[in-house]
Amino acid sequence: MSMQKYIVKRIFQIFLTLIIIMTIMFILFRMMPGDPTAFMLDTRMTPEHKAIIRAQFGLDKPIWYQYLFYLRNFFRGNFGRSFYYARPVYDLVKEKLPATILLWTGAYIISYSLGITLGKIIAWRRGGKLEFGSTLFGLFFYCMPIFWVGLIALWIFSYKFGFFPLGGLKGPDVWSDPSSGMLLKAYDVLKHVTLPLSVLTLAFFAGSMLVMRTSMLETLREDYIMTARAKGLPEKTIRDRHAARNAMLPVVTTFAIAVAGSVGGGVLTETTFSYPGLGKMIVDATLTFDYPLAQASFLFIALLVLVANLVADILYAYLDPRIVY
Amino acid sequence: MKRLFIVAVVAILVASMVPVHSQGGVTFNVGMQDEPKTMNPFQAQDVWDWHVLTYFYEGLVTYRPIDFKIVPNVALEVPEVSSDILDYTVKLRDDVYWSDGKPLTAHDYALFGNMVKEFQIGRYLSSWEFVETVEALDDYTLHFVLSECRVTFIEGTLMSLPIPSHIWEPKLAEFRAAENPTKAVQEYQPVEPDEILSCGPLIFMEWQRGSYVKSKKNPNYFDTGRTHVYDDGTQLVLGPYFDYIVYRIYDTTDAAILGLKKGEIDYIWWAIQPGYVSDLLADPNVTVTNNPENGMRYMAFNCAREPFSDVAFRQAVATLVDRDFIQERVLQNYGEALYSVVPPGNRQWYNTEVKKWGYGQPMTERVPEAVNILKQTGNYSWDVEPTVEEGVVVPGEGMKYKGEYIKPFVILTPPADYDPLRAMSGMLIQEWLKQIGLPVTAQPTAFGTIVQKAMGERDYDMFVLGWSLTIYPDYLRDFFHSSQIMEYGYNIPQYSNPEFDRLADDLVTCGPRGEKIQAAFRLQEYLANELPYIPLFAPAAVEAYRNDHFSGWFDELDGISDSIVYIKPVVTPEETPAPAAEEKEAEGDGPCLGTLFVVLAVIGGSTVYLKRRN
Amino acid sequence: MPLLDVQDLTKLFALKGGLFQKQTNYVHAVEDVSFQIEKGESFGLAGESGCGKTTCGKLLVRLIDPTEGHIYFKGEDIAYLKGSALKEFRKNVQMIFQDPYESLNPRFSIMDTIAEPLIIQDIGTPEEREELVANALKTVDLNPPEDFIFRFPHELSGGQRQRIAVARALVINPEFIVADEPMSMLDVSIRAGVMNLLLELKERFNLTLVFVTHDLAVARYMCNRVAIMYVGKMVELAETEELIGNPYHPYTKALLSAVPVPDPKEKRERIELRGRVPTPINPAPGCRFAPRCEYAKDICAQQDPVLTEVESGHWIACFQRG
Amino acid sequence: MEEQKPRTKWEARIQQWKKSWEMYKENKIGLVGIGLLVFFFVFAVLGFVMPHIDPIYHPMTGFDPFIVSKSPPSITHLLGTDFWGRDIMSQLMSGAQIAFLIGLTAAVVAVAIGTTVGLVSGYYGGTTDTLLMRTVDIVLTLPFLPLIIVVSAAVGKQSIWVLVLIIALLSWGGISRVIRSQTLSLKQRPFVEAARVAGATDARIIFRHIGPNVLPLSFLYMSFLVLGAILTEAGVSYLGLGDPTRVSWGIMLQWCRTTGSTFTWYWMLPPGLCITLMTLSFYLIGRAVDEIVNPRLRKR
Repeated sequence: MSMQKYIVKRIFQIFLTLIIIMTIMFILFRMMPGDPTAFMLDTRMTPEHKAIIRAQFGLDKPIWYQYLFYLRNFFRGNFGRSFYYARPVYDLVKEKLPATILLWTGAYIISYSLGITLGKIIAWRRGGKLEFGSTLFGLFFYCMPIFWVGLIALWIFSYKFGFFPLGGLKGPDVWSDPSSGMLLKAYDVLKHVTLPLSVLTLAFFAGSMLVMRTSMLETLREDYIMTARAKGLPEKTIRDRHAARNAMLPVVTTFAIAVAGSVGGGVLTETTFSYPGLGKMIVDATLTFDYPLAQASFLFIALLVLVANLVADILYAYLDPRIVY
Repeated sequence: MKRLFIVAVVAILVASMVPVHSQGGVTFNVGMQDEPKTMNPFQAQDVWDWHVLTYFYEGLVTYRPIDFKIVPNVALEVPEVSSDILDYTVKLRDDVYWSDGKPLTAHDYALFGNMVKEFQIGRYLSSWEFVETVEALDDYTLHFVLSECRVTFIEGTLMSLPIPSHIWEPKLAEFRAAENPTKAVQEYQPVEPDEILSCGPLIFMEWQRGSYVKSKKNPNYFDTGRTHVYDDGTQLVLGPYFDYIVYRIYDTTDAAILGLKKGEIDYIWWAIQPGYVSDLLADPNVTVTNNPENGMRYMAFNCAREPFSDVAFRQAVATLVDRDFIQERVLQNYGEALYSVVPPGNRQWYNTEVKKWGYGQPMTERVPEAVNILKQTGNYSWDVEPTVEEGVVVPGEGMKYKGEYIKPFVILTPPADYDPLRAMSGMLIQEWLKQIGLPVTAQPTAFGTIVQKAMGERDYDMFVLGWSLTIYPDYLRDFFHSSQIMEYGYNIPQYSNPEFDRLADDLVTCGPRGEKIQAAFRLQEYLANELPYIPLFAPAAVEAYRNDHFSGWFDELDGISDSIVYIKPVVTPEETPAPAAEEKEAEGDGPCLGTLFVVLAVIGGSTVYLKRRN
Repeated sequence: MPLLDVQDLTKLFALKGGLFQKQTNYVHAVEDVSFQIEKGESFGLAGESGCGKTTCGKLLVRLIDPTEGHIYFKGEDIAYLKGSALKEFRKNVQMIFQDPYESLNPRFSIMDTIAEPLIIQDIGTPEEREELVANALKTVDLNPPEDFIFRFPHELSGGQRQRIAVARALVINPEFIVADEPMSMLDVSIRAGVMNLLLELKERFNLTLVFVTHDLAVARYMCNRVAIMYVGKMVELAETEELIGNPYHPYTKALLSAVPVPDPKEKRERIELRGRVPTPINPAPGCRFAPRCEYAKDICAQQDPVLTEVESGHWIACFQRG
Repeated sequence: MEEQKPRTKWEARIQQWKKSWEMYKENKIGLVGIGLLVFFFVFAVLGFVMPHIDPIYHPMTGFDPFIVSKSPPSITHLLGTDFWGRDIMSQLMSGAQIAFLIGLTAAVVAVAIGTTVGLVSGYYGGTTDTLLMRTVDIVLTLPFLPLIIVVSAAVGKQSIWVLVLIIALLSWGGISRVIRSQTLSLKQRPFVEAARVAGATDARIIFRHIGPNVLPLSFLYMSFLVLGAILTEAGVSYLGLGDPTRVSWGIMLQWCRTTGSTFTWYWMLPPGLCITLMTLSFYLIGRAVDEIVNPRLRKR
């Protein structure tokens, strides 16, 4: 099978998975006992008025109708309106998605590059102080509750030293000033994103580092490494060209599996740092019973995970020319 | 790879050191916990929307701060009302203008009322449903015809907001043509300053979703300089005294507290948890205020179920619920133990003389008293009767009602995240009720679930929730009138008492205030004896502001937020460097250079890295 | 009546095709094989690897289900038995596997391993089972049994393990045993011991033995009769000495020429086989050996030769003689 | 090293365990993990004892009559008290109990599901396999915590068992894949055929023969699952979707946050530190077991 065919097949699979997830979501949210109108309670609102509000949200229609309505809307790219924001969910997701992608992909790229580099080095110099130090350091952050690390980081770096803002993505001073240029705005975003990004990176890198280390150790036993050494190639070349490239394969595989589990870290980080992304939105929407918004944010998070899986697979094929689809 | 990281990390650290410049003029920064959802007054529903919108609209009459006396605002005077007069004419001031320069007229008020009625805007209907017609006789005269005179005519209808008819009127045809007109009205999303007009003290500037909202002072505000003089001699002079207000979003109280201490914001516009107080008090620049809230937390019984239908049972439970303990421990004295449905903070309407079950008694006295109340009915018995031995309560076992064991029942409490105080109270109540042998468990349950079970299905035994209340206690009727026993009706405990109903109906019709207060007192007595709700506590609004930026804050029911248009900057504008433009330029360079440096460093680092690779 | 009467036994393995592939391909592992085994006999199944001899052995013990054909055990067709009837049949058969390192569950103690057939067939109380296991261990010369009974396979040598495997096969007193090259994975030095043990036990318990092997020398030592298989078909069947001394089928001849001869004086022509072994996947009609057979005629490519008795007790499937 | 030959079944088992322990003992990281775990176990057990010594050490209802608000460490309260005057140390002990309860229950259930699915899928193959593995694909791509947030809100009732169930139901995917591939190779092994010849049923083969052989692998994954479950509970509780009737470390942090005491060090640091160390102990144990189960990882 050609690469294109494979990708098309995978996209079809993603699509199918999404529909299944959507159905699960629908059932789940209709099972949810809460009533969105509960949040519009007003001591002076009469039951008739509440009924009017319920009708406005389509909550008076039969369930199958609501399901078909929901699917139809999905295929039209319409995810409904948020109960809480009273705006199209699509707009809200569109607003939050870039922030989330910036934070999550940033954290993944940095932590995996860091993890792979460190893993490579500590496997090469097995038993060194660096191995002990970085393993201990990485594992500590790996095992810490991420929100707790976030709170401590917030306290030290934002409060005590004032290096970074306390939350959000855009500072009002810069963004409300029409004379602020692109550079200044970019710099402002960078300042806001640094702390959550660092916390997320710290939590992630140990995983990739340890997998890389293990895989590198296995690779170093292979015959072709011996051959390379026998040829008298420089150590760095053997390590980086011969061993590391092959050792990266399991890292990519574990990435595909780990990504679904690790988005939780992203969600908690966003919540801790008041970062206006999908993760915070799903928490808020769930706690306010905003069905359409929670569903859509969940679907988009799921989509991000599925795309990350696809990317991992393509990367795998790129790294391992033996794979034929 | 490694080099790239070091470069990036250094760049970020360097970038973080570079200061950010500030804008000219006096800015008042407030922290909000969530962003506003809409700037459309027909849709606006949560407090964050109204924190912004409330300064754009002026009602015909208004409550003046602190004592909540009704005073004229855009209307020239507060009309005299009586239950037999159904026809009212209100004269308006002619010197009020919208922020685009158009005058504010009677049409703007009439349009709002008529739109509420035409498009069935649920949240405003209760103020307008008894209004037969509202029309503008001329630009400055409004005419109301009522079907019945309710107190909410003044404390609702006349406090309603105006909308700029020159903006909204052209849209009406479009709304009416929509498939669902109500939805169409509510889904209209104004975001630009020329769509969001103001006739109030502040004018909308911009809204950066998820980050902040910015408004500026209305230089032509008709009411600036208005002075309220109080009996104790204090005076309040209406501002606003700042040039800009920025509403910043802090998702967590922690971040807001840090922001306050750093000086990023001057005021946190929501009630903070008492746990922060000790930390804040250590900062001389921060002041913490503690005001009663016009709200109450209560435990409700399902009066349609046995044994909760039994008044003696409810009285016994009320005796066991140690509200003093809750006040001291759970609330840490931020808030007050509550014995009436009207909170004490609403001084005019609060009846201090209601029966206070178990007040001031230790558990060793409460248990025998509760047992006594129950035994007097002759309906209750125990396998092992609860007793007090040597100062320790020996809990009862096998409690029976009318010869049958009482089945295990559940107190639904909100989850800790929604309100840790109520969750904690629920757990304590469970322990107390177990003392007389009641098989009870407190079950933390999602807020929506409680509402659905309690208000929708009426399928519950007991639950703990709370209300935010209005000044005028017409809720006494809504919460307990038998006509409200229906799905999603407000009489959740399904309490029914014809005498109470009659008195409650009386409360909501127009009439002399003295009579109404007497009625409210009587109603509170009924409720304190029959206890469909056991009032638990009235929460407190603990708030914090910076005292080194603005002064003139005052306390009132529900907190200090009404002060915002009265506070004055501590540092006079002359003292801050005046030429704003110059400063902007000077400081603007810093970050630009910093950014430039960052970009150069990143490019340089990557080049070095790539070269190494090759 | 023979103990075992195999009629036209066939086993096809379906090859997995794609989801949208309509045609399924089959591996013809064993095709139309018929033979009889008498009680107390030692019957050899020989051939190159991949010829279907192991599959055939597994079919006999119903480890896998036949596609077609019949297996009459004491006159009863056991080819399609299910459920309790099959379980009943299993009391009479056992199998010994090639690799003693793989055929013993590493998590089972020796006791667990040997007692397993007893437990499954619900024979005896736990105490009696321990007794039976100890006896079985004694029978295979693992003495004293107490030294072995609670140990684990990884603590034992290859020869000991194969003895354990034999003990497991014997513990329920089966009537016949299929031994699938039980010596091939063992060191040459201990092979003889295991072979002799098997022969001795066969005599002692009057066992019927089906011996699967690729090694004709071993077959000669172990078996009364030998059947030669080639790509799923049985090509020749005779008494061991008759087959070795007087092979008819060209394939048998080629096979025999490869067997090392103990007597260097005896000269034998080495027959080189040319051509490829045909694939057992959807094989072409005709004799399977025809493409490599130097005597092949036209008919060989068109028609399947049937196994025919050419002399008393000597059967071949070849048009040359048939 | 010829050791005593075992004379009974139990002797044999004990000898096996001893041998494994000998191997484990070589691993220093693993020993640290075990040490931490033992510490927390003792800590958790102490939690049952403390309220009987003095009711003020009850994690939930132990309101100290003399301390009405949060207080720093003192003699009676070694780690201080929380906002309502309850002993933080006792709450940490209760948290250890909950962590063990949640971690182990969720992990055991998830391992049971994952192992069973892996075994069945690998053993039977065919349509069963395809269906199960497609399910696993979906389970593996479900974003874990967001789904837990959504589901636990949907369930409405905030009970620890609901949380455990959800965690378990969402975390078995990875295991089942690994177990399936192991099963695929194990079911080809002759000892399985030998069992079948003896008349073993599918169930017996799956659970008596293949099952025990994949068990070490399951145990390995279990230690990582325990870690995941503890961290997940902490996160979910912190967000406010936990069970407030039980004092877990996550709930402690949630209380700390919702009462506005995030920066009260003696209240905020210990629960987080406990979570870190306990998860770390499970991680270290898992790693040590991994190095024993996978000989490839042993030192050169």
